[in-house]
Amino acid sequence: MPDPYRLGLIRQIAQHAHSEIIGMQPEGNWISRAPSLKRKAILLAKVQDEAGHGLYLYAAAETLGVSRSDLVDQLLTGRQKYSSIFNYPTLTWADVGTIGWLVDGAAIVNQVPLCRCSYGPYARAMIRICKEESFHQRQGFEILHTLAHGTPAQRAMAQDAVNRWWYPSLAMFGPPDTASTHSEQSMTWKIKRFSNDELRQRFVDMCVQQATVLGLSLPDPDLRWNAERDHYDFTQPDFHELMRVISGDGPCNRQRLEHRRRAHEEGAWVREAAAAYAAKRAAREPAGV
Amino acid sequence: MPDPYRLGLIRQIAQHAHSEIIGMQPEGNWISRAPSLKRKAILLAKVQDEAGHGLYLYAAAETLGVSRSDLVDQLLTGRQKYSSIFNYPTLTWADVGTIGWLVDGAAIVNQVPLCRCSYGPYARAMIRICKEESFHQRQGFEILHTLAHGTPAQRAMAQDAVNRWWYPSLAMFGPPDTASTHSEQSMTWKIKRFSNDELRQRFVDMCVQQATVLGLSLPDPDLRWNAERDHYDFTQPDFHELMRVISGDGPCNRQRLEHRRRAHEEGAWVREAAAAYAAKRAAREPAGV
Amino acid sequence: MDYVLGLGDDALVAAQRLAQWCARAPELEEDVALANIALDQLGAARLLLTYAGELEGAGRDEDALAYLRGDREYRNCLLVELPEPDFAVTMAKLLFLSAYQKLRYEWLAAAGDERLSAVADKARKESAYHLDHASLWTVRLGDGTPESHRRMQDAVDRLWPYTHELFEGDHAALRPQWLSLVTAVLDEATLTRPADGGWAPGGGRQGLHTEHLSYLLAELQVLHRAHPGARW
Amino acid sequence: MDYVLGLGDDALVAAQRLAQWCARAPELEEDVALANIALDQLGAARLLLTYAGELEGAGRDEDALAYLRGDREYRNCLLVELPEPDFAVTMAKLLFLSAYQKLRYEWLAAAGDERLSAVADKARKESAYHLDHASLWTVRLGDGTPESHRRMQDAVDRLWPYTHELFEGDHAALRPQWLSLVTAVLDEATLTRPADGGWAPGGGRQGLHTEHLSYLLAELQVLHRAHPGARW
Repeated sequence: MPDPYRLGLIRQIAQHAHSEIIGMQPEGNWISRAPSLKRKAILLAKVQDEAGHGLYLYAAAETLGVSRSDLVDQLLTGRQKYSSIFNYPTLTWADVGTIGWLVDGAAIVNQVPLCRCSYGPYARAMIRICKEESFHQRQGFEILHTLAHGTPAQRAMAQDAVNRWWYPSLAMFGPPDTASTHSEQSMTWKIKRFSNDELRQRFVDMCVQQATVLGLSLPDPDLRWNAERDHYDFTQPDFHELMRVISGDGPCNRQRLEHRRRAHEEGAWVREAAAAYAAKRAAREPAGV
Repeated sequence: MPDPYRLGLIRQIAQHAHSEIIGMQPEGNWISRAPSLKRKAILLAKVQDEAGHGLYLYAAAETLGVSRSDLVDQLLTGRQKYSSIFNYPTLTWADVGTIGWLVDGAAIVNQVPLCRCSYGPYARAMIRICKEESFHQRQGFEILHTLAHGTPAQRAMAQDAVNRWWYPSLAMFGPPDTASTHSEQSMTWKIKRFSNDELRQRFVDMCVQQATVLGLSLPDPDLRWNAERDHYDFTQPDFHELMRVISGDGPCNRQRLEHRRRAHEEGAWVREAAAAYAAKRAAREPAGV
Repeated sequence: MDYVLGLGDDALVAAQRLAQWCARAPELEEDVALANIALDQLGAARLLLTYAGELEGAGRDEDALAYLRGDREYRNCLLVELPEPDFAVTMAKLLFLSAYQKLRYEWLAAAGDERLSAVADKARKESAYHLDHASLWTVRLGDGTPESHRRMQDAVDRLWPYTHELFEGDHAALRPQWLSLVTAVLDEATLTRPADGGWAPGGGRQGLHTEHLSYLLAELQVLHRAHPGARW
Repeated sequence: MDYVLGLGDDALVAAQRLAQWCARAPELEEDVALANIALDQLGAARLLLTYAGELEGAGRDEDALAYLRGDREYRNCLLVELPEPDFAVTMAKLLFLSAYQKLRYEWLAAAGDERLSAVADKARKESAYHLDHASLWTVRLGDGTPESHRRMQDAVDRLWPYTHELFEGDHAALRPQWLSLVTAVLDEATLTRPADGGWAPGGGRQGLHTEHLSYLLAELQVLHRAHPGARW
């Protein structure tokens, strides 16, 4: 395996794993306040799935010769990134539904092609993850649907959340093709199979129809069907904002990393105890038994 | 001043000071949740007054040749006590009103005679404190009166709180005269002027009339006017419970002391910084200026 | 009804506290494990509260019971509502609680009420797993480093008084079995079992809680209560 | 109205955070002082919210505005809602806030609106006292021990980005004065003033807050909301 290919893969898989881990925070923010016990259980299970995805993906990266603790270290020191979408705050319960619908929706559009990517362990992890994510996306849609058909306050909450998350979701497909640095190489290696703009268009086309079912509008006055292109025309997200968020200046970058660092530091004594206990056990048992 | 008299006074003043400090917690528990901004302001001012009372009383004790830090140390290590009443939890907003009415009411009955006690600095502190406490008592009464005349849920909340605080308030006057260890000596020294049972009776007589105004009942089926004694007959509190709480096994003893210890420990770096800064200042300034 | 409510509230409050570890556990595997246990507790809570509502017959469903009662109406034991300042406290709570729940559910699974015994039959298997998990960590922490030993012993000492409430009244007969489950784990963990006979706080089953519960419920209920009558 | 609401919400949220120190300050004198400052902030908040309600003309009084708006309707700056993990953060927040409030209130006291200028005239004197108090502690901590210096610098660095929001739009002209007030204190405290030009979070005035505010409001509002329409 050529080194640049291996390193490109590690970078991509690690970034994906980190995104799952950091992504636990914005949704986790609503577990304690979920408005019904059923929704609480569904949300808790979803956030648990994200931790599980993180685990598979770190394991997939390890098959390429890096250790999980190195990758975690790269996350905590800011040397590796995670998806910028998680640097926005979840302000209301409707954000949980919207993340499910739009953010998981965008993730699926991004990730489905990866299920056929050239590196087996990553492709297999992605198959499992995509299955679960489409389940999460349906749940998010259902939350929003309930809100959109609920009281006026619930409906307003849903529309507000969609307004806030729409452009950040579009930005999840990355910079426009004309400006993407890694894309071309990744496509040659087949760890990426479609361009950012192709995937973004696919996502927009999908969302417009679903928004109609929800009875919610998308906050883009220029969104309209273009029969010639056989696609919806739409306003591009603010890529300067995207760059600002990627470079560390989104609303929650500091909060998310600090939260993760604190959890890591506060857990150090527990991990040390587990290691010390394991070492004692190993020393007590006769070798080879 | 004879040493036993001095030590008795220090014990009594310190215990009173500690009670003010620990007493900030049960009421402080409701500042963040007070149901109107006006009530929030009144409650915050009340708890602030308690801190102020603590300060005067520590200062009065210092005139007898002990240091505040020694007294605080005796509180934190459990060698000196505080009023056991603060080892009960404040479960609802009505508890705030009830503490004002019954607990502050009992404190006033206990303390008014001390305004004429034989040691000047203590008597003067008590005059000021009693004035503020009777203000607090009126505010507590007013909270309860509003609740008792409010919605059914508010009324139930008020009655529930009175039911829970009545006997602990009666216990504030200490063990019955037949069993009190310090009382006789203290009365001889005139740092105490009436017996526990005399004060308890005075309190009961006062409360029965006020409860009628509130429209709330006192949880004692045997409470009735005794024309012969010219007093109300009433059921004594459970003095075994009182002894258990005094000895450390009330519902909140551990919580209250731990809270105080934690505040003290977490503030250590701040106090050290203030001392270090003062020392630097002193060193920088020419002597005698 | 109070009996079923007590069990259901134990599970609900325990789930709420356990879920607070989500995205802040000491390691990723533990995020998964604690979420799993919280989900089990939440699942049991939902079945029990639903059944309690049916027994009451006043039309209250699981959400009406979870979201629209104040702390004075909750019937959980004090143990589950205590704050969890560190992982050792969480594990000591889970050890004590799951050993108790296992015994209670085993007993109920064999008892007369058909509806309860179906819930209990599922829940006792989950409790056994929770007990295994808590035991594993109690041993690791107790017999790990000096710091972890100190923290674990401190957690056990702090929480021990609250275990008496679990065996109030009818359930006193279960305590010897509970002691033998728990003592075996503490022994293996090189921890000292606290002496009995001291402080034994209670009141939770009568709705007399610590000052902590109303804060926990404020957070749990805030959104539901802000939208009276809404569906979610 | 949003303008008055912003000032009022700043004061209310600041009061709520400051009151959390009650019974846990580093020394007894500081319990008294912080309660005093919280009371001043609360007093100003009440006057401002009452006036905002009158300007709106929809019959909302101070309590309707304080207790029945969600975080998306609050107009406070982000600075005041940030958690206060230690006393240094509290003092840095108070330093930045009180210097800003002093300038805002001075300006308003001299401006056209008679009603606002009466409130501002009282509040500016209080702000001057708050600023003195925060300055004193900033200097003590900055020039105290190595630990207190580290904590104070860390607090200043952390909070600095949030100070840009205070001078959005119309108020940009006040920043130079604010910088000179604050810089003098930081200098005396041997602290380094962070560079401008970096991250400048905002949105509070438009109701786009941090994730912290909804928790703070949940606690502030829980009792009031649990009893709709009740009088207290």
